[in-house]
Amino acid sequence: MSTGRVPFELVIPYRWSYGGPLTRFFEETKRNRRFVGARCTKCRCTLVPPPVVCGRCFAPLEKDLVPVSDQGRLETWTTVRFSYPGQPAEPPYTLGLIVLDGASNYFPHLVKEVEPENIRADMRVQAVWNPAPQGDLLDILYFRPL
Amino acid sequence: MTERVAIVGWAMSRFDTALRHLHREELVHGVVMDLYERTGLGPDAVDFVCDASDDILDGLSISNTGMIEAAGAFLKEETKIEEDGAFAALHAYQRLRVGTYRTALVVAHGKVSESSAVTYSNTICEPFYQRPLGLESITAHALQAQRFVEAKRATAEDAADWVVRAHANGLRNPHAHAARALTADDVMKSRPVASPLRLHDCPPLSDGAAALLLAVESEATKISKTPIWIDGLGLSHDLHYIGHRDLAEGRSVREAAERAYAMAGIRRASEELDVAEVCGHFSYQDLMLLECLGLCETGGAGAFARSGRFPVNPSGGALCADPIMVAGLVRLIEAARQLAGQAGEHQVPGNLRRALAHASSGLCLQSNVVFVLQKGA
Amino acid sequence: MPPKVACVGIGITEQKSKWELTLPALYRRAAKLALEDAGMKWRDVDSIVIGNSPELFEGVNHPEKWIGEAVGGYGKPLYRVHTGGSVGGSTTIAGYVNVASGMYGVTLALSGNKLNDCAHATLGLSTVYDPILGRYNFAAGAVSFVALQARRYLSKYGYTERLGALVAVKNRVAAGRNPTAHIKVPDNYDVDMALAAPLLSDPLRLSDCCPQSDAACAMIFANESRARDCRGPVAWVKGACAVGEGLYYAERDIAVPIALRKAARTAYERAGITNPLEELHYVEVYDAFSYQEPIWYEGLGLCEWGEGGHLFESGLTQRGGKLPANMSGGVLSSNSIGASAMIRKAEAALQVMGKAGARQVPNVSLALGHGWGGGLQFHTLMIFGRDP
Amino acid sequence: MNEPRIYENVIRIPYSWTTGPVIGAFLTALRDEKKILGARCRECKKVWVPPSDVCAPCNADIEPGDLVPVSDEGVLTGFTRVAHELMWRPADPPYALVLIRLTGADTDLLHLVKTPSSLDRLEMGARVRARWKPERTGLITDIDEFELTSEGNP
Repeated sequence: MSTGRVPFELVIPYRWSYGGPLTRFFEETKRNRRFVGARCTKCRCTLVPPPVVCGRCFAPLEKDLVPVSDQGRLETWTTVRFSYPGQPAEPPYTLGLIVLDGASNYFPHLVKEVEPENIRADMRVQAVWNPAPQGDLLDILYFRPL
Repeated sequence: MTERVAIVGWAMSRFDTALRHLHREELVHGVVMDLYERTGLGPDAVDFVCDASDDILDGLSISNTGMIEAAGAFLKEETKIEEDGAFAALHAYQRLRVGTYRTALVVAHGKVSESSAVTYSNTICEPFYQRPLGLESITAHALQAQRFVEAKRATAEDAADWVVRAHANGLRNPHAHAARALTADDVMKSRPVASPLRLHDCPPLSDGAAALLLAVESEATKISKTPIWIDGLGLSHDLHYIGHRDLAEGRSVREAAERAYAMAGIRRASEELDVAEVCGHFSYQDLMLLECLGLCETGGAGAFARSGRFPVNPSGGALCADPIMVAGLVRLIEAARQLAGQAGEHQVPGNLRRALAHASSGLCLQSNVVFVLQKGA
Repeated sequence: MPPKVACVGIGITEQKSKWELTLPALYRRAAKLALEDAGMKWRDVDSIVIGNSPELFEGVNHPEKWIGEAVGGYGKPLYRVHTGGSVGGSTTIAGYVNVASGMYGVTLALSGNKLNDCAHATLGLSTVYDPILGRYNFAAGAVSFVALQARRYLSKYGYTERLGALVAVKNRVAAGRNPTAHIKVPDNYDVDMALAAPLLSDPLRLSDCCPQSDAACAMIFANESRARDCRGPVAWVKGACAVGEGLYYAERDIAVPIALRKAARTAYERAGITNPLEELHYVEVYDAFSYQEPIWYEGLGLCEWGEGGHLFESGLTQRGGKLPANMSGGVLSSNSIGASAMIRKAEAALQVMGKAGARQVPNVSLALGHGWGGGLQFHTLMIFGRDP
Repeated sequence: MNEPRIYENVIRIPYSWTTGPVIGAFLTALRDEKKILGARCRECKKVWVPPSDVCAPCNADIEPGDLVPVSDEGVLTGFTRVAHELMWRPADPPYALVLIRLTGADTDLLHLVKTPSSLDRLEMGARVRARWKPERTGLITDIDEFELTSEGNP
């Protein structure tokens, strides 16, 4: 009488809706190679990408999206050195939380063209735009030091 | 003695086959804002937020990470109950009975159009015995329906008449997006799906979200002119493997109803209740619920429904709109709307004082919750 | 004032990588341990609350439908709580609420998982992020997200990687006294050995990261009269609270857990605590990664923002210190994502009951258990006291 | 309203579920001995097919020692002819999911009927027998389907 394992690969197809704000955000990155954010009517902070509501204030966002610079500061980063399925790149690669100039929330993305030991907190970084954008996060290839 | 608890507000998003233009957070934010507009309140009036959604349905592990902001739960006490929103309402009721909270917001969402009812329900089956055989919601409920008919408790005609009546009610309810004028013949000749279930015996596919506001007595009377008191509450759970239980018995429905009736002091349900909203999802299961909830005697569901002397599912029920994770909470909302006289076109006339709402979780009514609601003093 | 509720029985299974049991059987094992600890029978339980980590981790949707009958749930009130990594904590709170609501006299709360039934647990983790925004798994994986938190903490307050190693040594050595802990290190495990571990995701080394364990935990809550019938010591719930914050909200600082600070303030209020550093005698924080322990000290209001590292280096939270923390070895020594947040509360309660065996700390009459989940968003707290 | 933007993708996760000793023994008996095991509860003596880790009504543990063989023949106690196209289906329609009370068991086993000749004669109480796959790997689908036996119905 043995105990064992039953193998099974769960495969579930999904069709996720982008929804209004994200559709407009990625139209701008694709068509105009620029970031847009939404400004909270209460705390006046600009959030990128535009969310459904300013979570902190639960206050509505201004209807018109505002353009936001593609430069900013790298608040924190990590160089990933171990591999796991579904990674954005082959290790080692560096992930960062970027706060774009004019925005006030984290925008996560890859950081390249700098050795990990040379990265400093809050260093200035600049988006590198994809020459063939598809309207998704890879419209920005990565951020590099300014 | 802790204070009584009342339903003081509700809101339902549009229900439709696919709300493709809305991100799930837009859907939830919309229904929460609608509730605040209807009650004239804002997030600072809410002490506790209880979310109901499902990771596999959303394709998002921890499906409430985005809901903290969308539902206005930022820096609030919050938790997620991974069952139909009616079970989250039960948990919110318990929180209010503790005495440390005055109000609780329950919000549930489900967008089956982003994934599928088959993957959602097949993955509920344990992985060794039922899952490899492809058991899912339709085939499981078909086996239960067949046993119910075999036990001479209902006929295909009873089921067809029930569907016709449900859709007729649904035509008076803007949220019943799938409601259509049907004849018994239409139902009995509709496409066979899994015997004895035909197309119209089954619920539609629906996306949607709903929200409910509960409050303790001293707060409730300030918020609403017609607070709807939760007088009775019962919950129970049955065996999982489909062949391990008598599918036609509905044991956990009966246990949940007994507990709710005992708490509310109800002895003869069909006489002391004025309206009921039940959530069997399929026609035969709705009929089975009439028996198991003690509204009619064994085998009498068909006649009881045809007699029309007791309004059941005036909203059309899940047969006309069935957003997964939300349909049970909608039954609770519809029962409260009836008592508050705010059910619009599908309002049951007369002075309604006590209502029943039922919701289930799992396949073939494996887990059930029953609420007894009371209007007025 | 809410009615008095006590934890009267605790069951923690071994936390290890492979359990030759099904998910229901693993939960049943924890339930039986808790019933034995409480001196109770299955029929004494009036309602059940089940927590389980995200379904995609184990591939079973609504697992409580399968687990329920194995833990006495047949014919009983039962529902499931799920808040990600903090699920054990929110399930504990739901167990307390079931009794405090007056609906039930005795409630069995269980939480756990069998992450190792999933060939690649990180695959399950990578589904935590919004599929569209996290599509290229930029923010995927708990390790990288917490690594971003750790790096932020170090650069903001000037601590070095030595802080992580110090926490790793304290908790990994402490695990030696905990029979259910997953990782056991040699007695001479020290800072240099921790710093020699390979870097996984800067600044996190292997020594700074929790293992992947399977386990289940059960806690039995009882109202005052039923608790008085129990012969052994019990741990009275003095305060319970769970608060959430957003993911990418305005001006978020990933190293400043404002939801934890709000939850702590509320829990202290309910427990009548005004100076936690002085009044608490024991703390279990959810140290899935070493740097998090000092960050959670700050969130708990044991010190000002930025002072967590210095509080740790002061030795105050070591064994023998004024406020010992994580003497169980913490999450750093055993992490069953489904059970860990409940185990933190169970360990706090065991210390209050004087039933923590070799890891018992002398005269603990007020102890706190913490847990976090989601994208560093949900914080759950429960405070236990020796007296009602 | 222009066409809403949709992101299509698949979540693909491999699992290998631990059977534990009881379900492990059941699946092993299918594979090695073409035998179906039930679990007899030490307290109420009920024979659960298929076996799980507990007899829930008695709250009694079930261990490999409680496993007893039952017949691979029995009678139909429920069936549904599946017509609609399911994304995950055990067979191409037409097939039936059935409940079978095997001789010696006190509960019903869920399984399949696929062969047309059997599908035509589905009725409550019909006698059925397991048709085993020649290559078996320790899965419930080591039984390919149940066939209606020709000895006619009671």
